[in-house]
Amino acid sequence: MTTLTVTQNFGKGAKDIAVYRKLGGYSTIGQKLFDLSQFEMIDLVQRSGLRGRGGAGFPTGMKWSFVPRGGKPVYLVVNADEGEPGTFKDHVLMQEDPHRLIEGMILCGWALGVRTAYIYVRGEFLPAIETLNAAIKQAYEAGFLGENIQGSGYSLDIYVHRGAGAYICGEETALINSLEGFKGQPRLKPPFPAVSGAWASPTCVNNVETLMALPWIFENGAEAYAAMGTPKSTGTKVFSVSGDVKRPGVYEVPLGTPLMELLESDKYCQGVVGKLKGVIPGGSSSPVLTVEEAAKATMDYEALAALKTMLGSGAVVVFNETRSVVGMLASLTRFYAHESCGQCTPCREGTGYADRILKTVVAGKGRDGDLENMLSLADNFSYTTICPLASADAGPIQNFIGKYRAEFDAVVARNPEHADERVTPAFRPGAFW
Amino acid sequence: MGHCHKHVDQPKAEEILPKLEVPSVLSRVEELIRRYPVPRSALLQVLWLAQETLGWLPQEAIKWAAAKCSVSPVHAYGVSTFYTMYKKEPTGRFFLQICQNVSCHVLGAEDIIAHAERTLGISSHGGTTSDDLFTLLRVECLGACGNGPVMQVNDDFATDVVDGKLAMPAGVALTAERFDKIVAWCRDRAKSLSKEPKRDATGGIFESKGHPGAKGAVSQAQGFYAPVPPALGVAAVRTDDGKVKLTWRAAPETTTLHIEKKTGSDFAVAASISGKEKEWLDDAAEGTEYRIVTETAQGRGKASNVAKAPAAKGA
Amino acid sequence: MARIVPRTEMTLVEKAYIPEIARGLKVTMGHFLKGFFKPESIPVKHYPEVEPFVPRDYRSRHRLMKRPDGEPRCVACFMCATACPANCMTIEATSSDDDRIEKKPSKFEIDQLVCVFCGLCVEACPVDAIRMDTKKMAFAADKRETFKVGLEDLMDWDPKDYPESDIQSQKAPGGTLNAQARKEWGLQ
Amino acid sequence: MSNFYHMPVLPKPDAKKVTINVDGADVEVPEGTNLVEALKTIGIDTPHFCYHQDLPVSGNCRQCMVETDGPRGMGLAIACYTPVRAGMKVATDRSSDKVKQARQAVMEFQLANHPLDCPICDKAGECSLQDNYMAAGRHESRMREDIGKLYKGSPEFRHEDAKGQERGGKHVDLGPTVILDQERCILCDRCVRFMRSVAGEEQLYINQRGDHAFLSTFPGMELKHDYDLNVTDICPVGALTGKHFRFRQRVWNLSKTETIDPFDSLGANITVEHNDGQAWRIMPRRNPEVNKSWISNRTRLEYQKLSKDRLTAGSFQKAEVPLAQAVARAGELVRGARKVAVVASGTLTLEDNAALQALVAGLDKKAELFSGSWAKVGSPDGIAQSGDPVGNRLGLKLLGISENLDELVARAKEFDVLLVAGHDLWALDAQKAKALEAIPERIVLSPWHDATTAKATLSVGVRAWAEVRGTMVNCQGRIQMLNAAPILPSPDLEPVWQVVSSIGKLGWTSELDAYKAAQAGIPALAGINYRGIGSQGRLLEGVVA
Repeated sequence: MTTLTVTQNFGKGAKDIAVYRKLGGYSTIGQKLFDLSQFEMIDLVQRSGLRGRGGAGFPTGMKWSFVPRGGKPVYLVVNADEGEPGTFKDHVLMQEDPHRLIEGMILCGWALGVRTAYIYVRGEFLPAIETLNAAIKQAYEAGFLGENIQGSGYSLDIYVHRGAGAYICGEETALINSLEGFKGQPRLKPPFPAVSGAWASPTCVNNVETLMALPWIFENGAEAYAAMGTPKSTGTKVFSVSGDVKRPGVYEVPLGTPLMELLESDKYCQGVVGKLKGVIPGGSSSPVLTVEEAAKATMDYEALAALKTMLGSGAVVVFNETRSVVGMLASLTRFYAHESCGQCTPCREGTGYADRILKTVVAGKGRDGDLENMLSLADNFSYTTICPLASADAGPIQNFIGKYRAEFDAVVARNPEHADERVTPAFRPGAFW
Repeated sequence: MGHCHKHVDQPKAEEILPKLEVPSVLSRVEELIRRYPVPRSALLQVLWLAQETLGWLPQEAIKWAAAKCSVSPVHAYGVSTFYTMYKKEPTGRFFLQICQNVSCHVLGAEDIIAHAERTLGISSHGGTTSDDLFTLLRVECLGACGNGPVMQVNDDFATDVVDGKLAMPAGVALTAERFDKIVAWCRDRAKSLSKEPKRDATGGIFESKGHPGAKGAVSQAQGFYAPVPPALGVAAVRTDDGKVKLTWRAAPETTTLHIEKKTGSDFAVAASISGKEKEWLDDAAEGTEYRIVTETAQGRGKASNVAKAPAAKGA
Repeated sequence: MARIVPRTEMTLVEKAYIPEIARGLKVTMGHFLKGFFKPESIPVKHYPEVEPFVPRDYRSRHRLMKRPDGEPRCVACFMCATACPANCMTIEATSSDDDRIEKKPSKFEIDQLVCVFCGLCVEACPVDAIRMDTKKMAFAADKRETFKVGLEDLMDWDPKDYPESDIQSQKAPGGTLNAQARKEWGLQ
Repeated sequence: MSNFYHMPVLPKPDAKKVTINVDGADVEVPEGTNLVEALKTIGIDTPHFCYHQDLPVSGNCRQCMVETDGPRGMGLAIACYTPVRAGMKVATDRSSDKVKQARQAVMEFQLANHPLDCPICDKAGECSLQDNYMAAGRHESRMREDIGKLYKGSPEFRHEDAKGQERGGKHVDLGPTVILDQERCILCDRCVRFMRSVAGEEQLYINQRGDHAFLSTFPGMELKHDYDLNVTDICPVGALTGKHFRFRQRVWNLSKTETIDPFDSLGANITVEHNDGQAWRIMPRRNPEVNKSWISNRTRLEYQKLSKDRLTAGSFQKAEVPLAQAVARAGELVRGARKVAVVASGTLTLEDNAALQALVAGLDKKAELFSGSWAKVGSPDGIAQSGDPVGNRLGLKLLGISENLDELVARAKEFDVLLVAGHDLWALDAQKAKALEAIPERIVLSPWHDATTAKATLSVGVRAWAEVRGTMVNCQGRIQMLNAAPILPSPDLEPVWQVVSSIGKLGWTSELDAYKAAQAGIPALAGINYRGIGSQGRLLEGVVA
């Protein structure tokens, strides 16, 4: 039986604080916590080996240790701007167990000396925002939030900040900009948010799942958490599986579980619909895995990095033989072109141009050399921008075309004139001339 | 709706201000501004509020929100156009958004969108039916890929109608039949209910005390609250020249480290060193017990674990 | 560095001049006698009564091309004036009344007395607005000012004088392609 | 967008030097600056669009890429936001193909959706996009024409052109002074940062996102600020152009003369740009200590007056006379007078005022020197104006000329000849000036037909500020040079000091004679010659505490 650290309250009605407390919730907010210093709390998380569950997988304890104490106010911002195509775990987590998130925030808040914390939830999740707000209200009434929590002298306020539809706000500095009332455009780094983030104060941005793992770690000890998973990727991870599987949904498994077990096991997805063609293992921006690669993949940070892809947010998208990868890539490039914040030139113009090329190809007007152009564009706009959005677009372009080249070539070949020499339309000066 | 290029008749300020400048809205604005250290940060929420009140965001409402949040009108305009969920034009009563991103695409979102376009007779790029009931828009990932293809009706996820309500049961995807079912439900509702009830755009509100120092906030700034951090992981090793080396980890705010040595049954301070030090050397016999008491500006912390000096090398 | 070229010495016969004069007169007399007895064998151009043949690429007087609505194609970019080695062009620009067109010349003057007819302006033009294919090669006037031709003069040409294959000219008012071009331009 | 507090650190002359390795060679650069500035000090130009010395760093154009060593080996970084670190390794496009490719790539992206407007674009010739494109190489296009461009523009200005291609906003009227071309905009957001951080009024913003983002004001609102024309200078492309200069001249035809603005005591450094004997525009000249890169719209439009209402001859008893005759007549009047009142002016150079001083001294007890101004003094705007319209007020003080114009008004009846230079007294305060009409002979030296020349019995045309060489001392105590642009409306016009020299028979032949006279009266000027003043001016020691 897998130990569940985050999702154990699923389906038990834990939205209500009474039920949640009956299930053992808020038990960590007590003398045991109030006796701990901030330093010890951070040390606990560091020892657990918990890594950020939002995508980058940065060790949470280390991130916390960068936050200066005793100066400007420290902010905790929960990143619930879950926008990566294929990812929906935070959505479900907030809906099913909002109090665990609040409990995790209190623990984190204690560790960092946070007075005011914000939960940045993407705008589409209004039902989840309502759930959260109701839970926060209950937590205030029960004395877990507000001033002087449980008589400890510690005060914490939590506010929900509703986003308004921008994928890029999932990037932590963009999220901070959005929280500050600007356009959600990533900031130049350094300074990193841990030193100077929201309102130029130290800011800790953590994913929903990361914080929700804290109560379990605090209760059962860092060593128990570190014992799960692999030595470098400790603990459990919530995966959101979608696409051609029999039972798509959110599953918590220890890190290091084989991908195929997640897809085939009766406990989880119960098998693939049709014949497997490929798997995107960590959200749309992670490079795709072919059937052979998927067979040997285990779901942890290091194993997937070895396969030149990444665990990302744990969004597994499965597709079978009947699906066109050209169409899939087209939907991804359209997504990135739509979501580019428009700040850096390569991303702004590049994602849009790649998208227009692919649209032309899909429309049956592809020409020889278009795919090479796309690859070259992708190469040019990856890792030359402030944030990794452009690279996240380049990854799928390079991998989909690289791994399923024949299919793309077939689509290009649909244009009867695909191999003709490029014709430049007759010189006709534009209207403004 | 950010990218629909349609000419929209903008209402005048005097048409919309009476709807916004009402106590129920103004008190909400005050509450929202109180949550942040600067009023500017409440801009997104105030825009939501304006959109909820008016159904969409006319330019005058953007100007109003800008004034409330003490930003320039063009800043608020830029922000409102950056985010796609602010409606710069009115939509039908039921705003249908169908996800077209990769997970939903794989599971046939395009077919559903084509079906929706056919049944409603409108474009999926923001078309509105002539009776102003439906607006259809294809959108990027809605964050419910497990139910893909997925649709939002106004603010609610809907892939089916269960017990006379829109719902998204786990694992239930939107199909053409279910889409028709939802549309029929909407039409029924339009007949029985004259207006969609208002949703709270910021997800419900509670009377908060606000961010310390914010305008109108009554909360107090956080003072010192946690115990003084002790030194962690105190360990003693023998160096090559036979000395006892103590190592530990201390919090950066530690000012002084009091190293205590057990003499008899009591620990006594052997040395007090700067909090920046990382190690300490001592001559001591095997089995000597050490512990460290830290001191910060707030006072002394609790004692650390006890480390015993190991045997000398080669002994 | 100057190079000194030694002159060839004249021969004795050359120094005497008389035989050389006779040799020259022989040619002259030959033409004289030919014209006297066989005039049809000498080619004569009856200029100006008969128009001489001028090839199309002969660099003659300039003209400014016209849009379908008769406005100059010129966008007043000053490329021709910049390229002009003789500095004979004076252009002043203004904004166009047509919303789709940004810039047009309010003054376009070429001083033909200064012009060296090098054709660089034609090469430089990015919009094919200036051409030197009018085949007008003789200029006469009694005042210097008359040689300065302006916008109106440069645009005073008729598409009928240009071949059917010259699409650009035929799109101008009066040309065979004008109706079609006006439609394309949305000038109905 | 919130990166508006990262002001670039600029190299100071006395900055500590650190050694870094650029393209394999060790070089010394000022500590703490960013790489763009550091590389500039050793003569390497880094192409950029969004970076500007006097604006916060935004780092969005990605053109200034260099390779630097980091924890993961050499990697691309933007030079405008990478601080110099002792011992760091830097590779520019001279040694790194990766940098070269990155810059070419950015250039290709910039041009993907940029219109081919250069022939009609006013920026052509001084356009960063053109320059960087030529520098970056790879001049052939890979873009498929049938895919088309995605022109930027707000919904209200979108239209279809004759080709059926969707177009953005062309010549969008932003306000009283500036025209915007949204298609040409490369979204470097310099103008947004200028309006926010320097002008202090956020009137421009980049709206929407991705490749359909566009610059605009709030719909229906104007770009209107005293400094708004600066956005046309800092715009690296032809997106923002000033109405005053639009379509007037191609910039490559213009010659430049460096001078300063004499109508404000800060003396903003400017360049007068002229062609064919006419001034076409005034551009700011960067001086980090005076006006940074900015000038006010008032300064910028000052050139328009240089060709309007000029007094190109003399006039005597309402009849026009040749200049030489007018000067000779003035000389007779002054020398033959019983008592002369000479009025010096703070809008004239030190040289002119020294000449007036010398004239008074030469006339002995017969003449008295007055000065001062009735112009309203405002307060500094913190950008490029001190608010004091008398440019050389401090210079006058240094020369020992007191501000006692009101005394002259009171004692007007004592004089029979008045000599006014560089003042439009009747326009500033006609009420007070009326008293001066009691003086029977009123000689006025002025470049323009103005209210004072109208009241003069003898007026002499002189050169205007942009046509003379001379010096002024600004309110910071900085002596700055004015230079003469070849834009004289009439070749006979002479500067004030020369006319005064003729009147007083001082025998001065060049402005150097005049400057020497000024030097003699001002100890702080000792040892400073014209060359020593330089283009950036020179702070006089001990003049302003």
